[in-house]
Amino acid sequence: MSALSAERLSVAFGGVRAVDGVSFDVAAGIVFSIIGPNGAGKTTLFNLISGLCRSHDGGVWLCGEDVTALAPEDLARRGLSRTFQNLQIFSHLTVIENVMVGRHRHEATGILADLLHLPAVARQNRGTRKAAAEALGRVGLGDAAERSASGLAYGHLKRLEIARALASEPKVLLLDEPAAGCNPVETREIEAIIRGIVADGVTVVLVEHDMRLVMNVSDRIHVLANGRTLAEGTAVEIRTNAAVIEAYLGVRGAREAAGAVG
Amino acid sequence: MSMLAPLERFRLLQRRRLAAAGASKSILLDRFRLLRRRRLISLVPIVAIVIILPLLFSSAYYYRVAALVFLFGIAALGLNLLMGFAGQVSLGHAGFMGIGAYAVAIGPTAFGIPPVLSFILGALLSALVAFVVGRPILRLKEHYLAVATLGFGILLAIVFTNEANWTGGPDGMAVPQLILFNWPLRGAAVWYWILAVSFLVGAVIALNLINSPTGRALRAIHDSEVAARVLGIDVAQKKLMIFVISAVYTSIAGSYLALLDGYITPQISGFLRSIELVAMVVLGGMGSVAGSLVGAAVLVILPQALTLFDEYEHVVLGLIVMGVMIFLRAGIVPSLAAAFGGGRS
Amino acid sequence: MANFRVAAAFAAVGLATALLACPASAQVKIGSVLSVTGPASFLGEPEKETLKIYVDKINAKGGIDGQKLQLIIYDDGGNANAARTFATRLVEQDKVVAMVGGATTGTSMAEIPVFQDAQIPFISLGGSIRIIQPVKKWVFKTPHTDRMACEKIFADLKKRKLTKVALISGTDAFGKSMRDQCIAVAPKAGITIVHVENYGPHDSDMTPQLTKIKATPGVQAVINTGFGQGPAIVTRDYRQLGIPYPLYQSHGVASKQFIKLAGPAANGVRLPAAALLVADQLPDSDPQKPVVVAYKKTFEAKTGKPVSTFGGHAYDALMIFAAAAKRAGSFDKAKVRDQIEKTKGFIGTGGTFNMSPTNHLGLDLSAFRMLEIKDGEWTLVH
Amino acid sequence: MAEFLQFVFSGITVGAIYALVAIGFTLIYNASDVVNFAQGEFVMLGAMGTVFLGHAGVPLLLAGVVAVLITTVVGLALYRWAIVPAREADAVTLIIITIGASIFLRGVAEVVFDKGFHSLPALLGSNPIRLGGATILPQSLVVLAGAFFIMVLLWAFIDRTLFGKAVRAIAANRVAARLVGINTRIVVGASFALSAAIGAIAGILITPITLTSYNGGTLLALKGFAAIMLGGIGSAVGAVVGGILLGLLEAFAAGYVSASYKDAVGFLVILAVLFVMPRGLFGKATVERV
Repeated sequence: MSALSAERLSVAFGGVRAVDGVSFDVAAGIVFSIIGPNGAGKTTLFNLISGLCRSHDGGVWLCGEDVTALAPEDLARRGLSRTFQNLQIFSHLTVIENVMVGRHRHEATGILADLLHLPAVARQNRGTRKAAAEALGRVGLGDAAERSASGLAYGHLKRLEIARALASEPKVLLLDEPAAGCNPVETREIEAIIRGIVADGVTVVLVEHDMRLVMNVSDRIHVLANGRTLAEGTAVEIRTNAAVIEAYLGVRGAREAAGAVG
Repeated sequence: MSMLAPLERFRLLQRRRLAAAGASKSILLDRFRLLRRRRLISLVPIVAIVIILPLLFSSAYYYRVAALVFLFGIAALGLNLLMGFAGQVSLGHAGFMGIGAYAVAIGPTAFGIPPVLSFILGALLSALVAFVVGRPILRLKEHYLAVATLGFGILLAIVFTNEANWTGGPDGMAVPQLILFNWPLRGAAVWYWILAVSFLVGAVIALNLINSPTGRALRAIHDSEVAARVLGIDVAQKKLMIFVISAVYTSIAGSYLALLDGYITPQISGFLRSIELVAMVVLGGMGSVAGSLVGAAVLVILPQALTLFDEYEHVVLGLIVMGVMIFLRAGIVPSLAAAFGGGRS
Repeated sequence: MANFRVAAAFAAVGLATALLACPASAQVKIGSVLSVTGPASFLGEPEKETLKIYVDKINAKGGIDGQKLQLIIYDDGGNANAARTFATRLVEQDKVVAMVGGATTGTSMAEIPVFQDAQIPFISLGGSIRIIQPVKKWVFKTPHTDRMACEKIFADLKKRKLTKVALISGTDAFGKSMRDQCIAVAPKAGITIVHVENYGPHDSDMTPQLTKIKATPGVQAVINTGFGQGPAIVTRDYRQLGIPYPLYQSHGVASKQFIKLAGPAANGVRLPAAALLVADQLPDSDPQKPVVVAYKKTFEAKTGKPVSTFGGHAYDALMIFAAAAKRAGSFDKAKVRDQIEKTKGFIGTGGTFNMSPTNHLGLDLSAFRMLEIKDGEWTLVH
Repeated sequence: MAEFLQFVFSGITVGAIYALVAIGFTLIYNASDVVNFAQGEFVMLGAMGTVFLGHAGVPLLLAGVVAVLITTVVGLALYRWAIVPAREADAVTLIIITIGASIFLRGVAEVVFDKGFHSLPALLGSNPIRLGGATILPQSLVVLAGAFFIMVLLWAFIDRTLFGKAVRAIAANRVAARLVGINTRIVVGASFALSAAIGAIAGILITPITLTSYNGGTLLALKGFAAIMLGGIGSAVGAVVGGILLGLLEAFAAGYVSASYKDAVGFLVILAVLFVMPRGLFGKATVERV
């Protein structure tokens, strides 16, 4: 059974077809990358999948369940989580509190218990904090736990978003340009983080511009251009696909890609 | 009495927890750290002030002004939960003050409901009203939310003004005294203690909430609704919840005001009162519990101090409000805390 | 810890404020809480000016029994809660021996318990009869009640053989209260109220309401209860629509400002008001004439503004207190109170006051004169 | 029928007033995202300034011009001394600053002018125009024409001039606007000045109908604020349409429902419209980028 399937997803903004009939299938436990030039519709596709906007056509299935019309919060409860290209950090919270919010769907106390701080809440807070600290450790931010989130560097904020998404224990994790703005060293760290996530059995869907990272970690790659599917295949297949090289990588990119293969 | 119950329960729980934890030093230290993390420690200076202030009071006038500070502190705290933590503006919160106030006025006079029960019913009624109007109103954002809440507050003020058979109309109506166990609550000093303790209870509950799953979710919504949603937070439901809680705080403050003054007019729910509450929250510091009290203190005490300036009173008041917001733009408590301690508040 | 410092700073500010508020004088203090700003400022302003002028005058003449008065005035902005706080301040901090003024009914009602508890005489300037009925031991008032205004208007209507009237009233405290009183006393006076309309105190167009009155069959006269800008707009719109019936206004517009605002539309409007407005037209035989002429001259000379009956109420209240204190021979609160209650035949701007244990106002209908506006001037209706 | 027509006339009279006051909000909002709660005080300053200059013997036309100029300077001063120093502050803080400014301006007016009510003579006399059994004052039409005139001017100004382009650029992205060389301070400052001037002109035009006093601006601004929300904030057309709609609603509510609850009816309709169109009748939808 596939972890995530999309069928004929389409959406238009003011007459422009941002995503136009895109379908794909993500097997469980792999890294599935979506690439394409700027404006190809990658982030919009993520928004369609995570319920932030609605497709005019087709549908989305999560682990075999039809989740087409569901709101983001309901999708989250079914095990879909994501990060954002334009950071969506809770900047008034501390680093660890950001991640604790990620645990929300696993927290069970009612509002009255919360107001009176019943022992159950204290117990649960301890559990949440522990799980959040663990998630922070996995992205290498364990030391920053008590700092204010607004004080972190850009690259760390990217990781904080990953930790926050991880804390919700998703089955499928959508990462939107996790390595944007990272230097090569940081990018390699992100790569290691992604490998670690997949190793735990989480399915990763990745949108990323850093081709080296994409080629290194992806099991399958889906290429978009102008909102449509251009190609899909393994890293090797995509690197040698003439249409992809033509439309996306360009001449220089083609030489690089060829070099990387050779 | 009913207002004191949560505090009693809270103390009991604390004691029980302490007992269970044993008295070993390391555990106590741990407990202290937990307390600190729960920010209850920020209430210690307020408790100290509550106890020390009466030593400086030379007359009932001081008690009354201080009682009003705590009273509006409760209302501002309620609004702060909505504005400072959940990031939702309300320009109509005085409407809930009105509901609370008229509940303790109308309940006993028109229906023979005992004042204490009317007090509770008023809070419940506010919660109900907030629940009903909250869902559609809270779908709006920013200025549109502002005008919708503004309209809501004005609607209530119009009702209180026009339904003279119940409310006495614009001239207002007398409020029967609150009598607990044959002991009529009167005198500014009595109200000082009632309101100070009520504020502290409200502050404890607010701090509890802030550091609970619900509270974290609300603060998350403030910063990014989108991120909160994809993490599984039902944003609409959480906003509604805090709107209701906030309404209850404000309603309780309204009930207290009616009982304290023994007389109310529809001004209590007027537009200007709503604006005053917002100003208290923003002046004191959005998202700061102590700030709610400081904001209330500023706007309650200033008019008393500014009588010095006679006809220039409003000129000076306007200058002070602008000056505070320009130079302490995060609000008095957070800005000063950052300047002095570098710590967060 | 930062929080603590902030809290300490806040406490220090509070303390400093408290110290500032301490008074330092040994004169006899009388207090006043007036709505000098806010929606009722047109009441509070002349009241404040009057009190200041006449306290100075009393002091210039050596005070009362050789003791000078110190006047302490606070502005409540028309807010009942603020009024109560300032009343507490007058009693607890300033230790006043009496209170003159509470400008509106709402603020006066909120202040009453403070003075009742402290046992300090309180002469209110509020309009409603609720202030003195039921009688409260320490509370008096000087303005005519709105019920009296209704009765005066109804009496004039009867004289003109008009019995069916429409009411239009402001939803402010004054307008609403008088409307209710008029409805209550109408049957006794043999008047039928055939239609009732409202308008908001800040509305700028009342033609819809007046159109409905115009369309109501059988109306013979229209009464407008309200104060502030509303009645001026009602009067203007009334003429705009060409409604043919006589228009009555209330004593709430008894100042020159109304005539100025309504312009030519004001001509023909009738209203009950104190003799003060027509001081110069009173016959020399009128016992009130010297009092109102003197007050009018003094007020207009000192302020440069036309006199209004609102300031007159403050004058009456202050003078009733002064006379009572003189009779009591001391500023003992209980004795002064007893003497205020025994005020007999005191001629003020509002009429002749005859107080008693059951009547803490002491004015009768004769205090009101029926005025008509002709060519932009008040004239007496005979 | 005559009755209905009279309600329409009343609605137009009141609606034109709301529209004229509302339109003053748009420019400042467009340039700075600030809803200026002191806008009502601009209206009051224009009116009271004219009245008192007139009392001092200045010919009314000149008095009006001077009052508008003074108010413009006050608008600039508000920007320079209160908004600029706090420009990094968030929206609610800025709103409280403008509320502080409104308290301050009212306080000043209370001392400089007086606390009474005042009026100004109507521009075209006060003989009502009769039509189909109903009447309307010529001044109502003056106010209406003023609102439309300023609306067209503002629209042309924002859509057709370089300054307007700068305002729109700043509204879209302040930092980017600065980067391409737009002096945001001058543009936003000019917006405050112009909004103040529009407010003052509104004050002078409506005073023959509404009368004026030192604290008369607050409630007018409240209705103006409601009107721009109904019309959609930031749109000059929205402000005028919203204002006139609100006026008509209140007049019909007063005529056919209950005068006591006419303000309530107005707000209920605004709420209903916002539930269907969360950004008002003419508001532009914004897309949040994630």
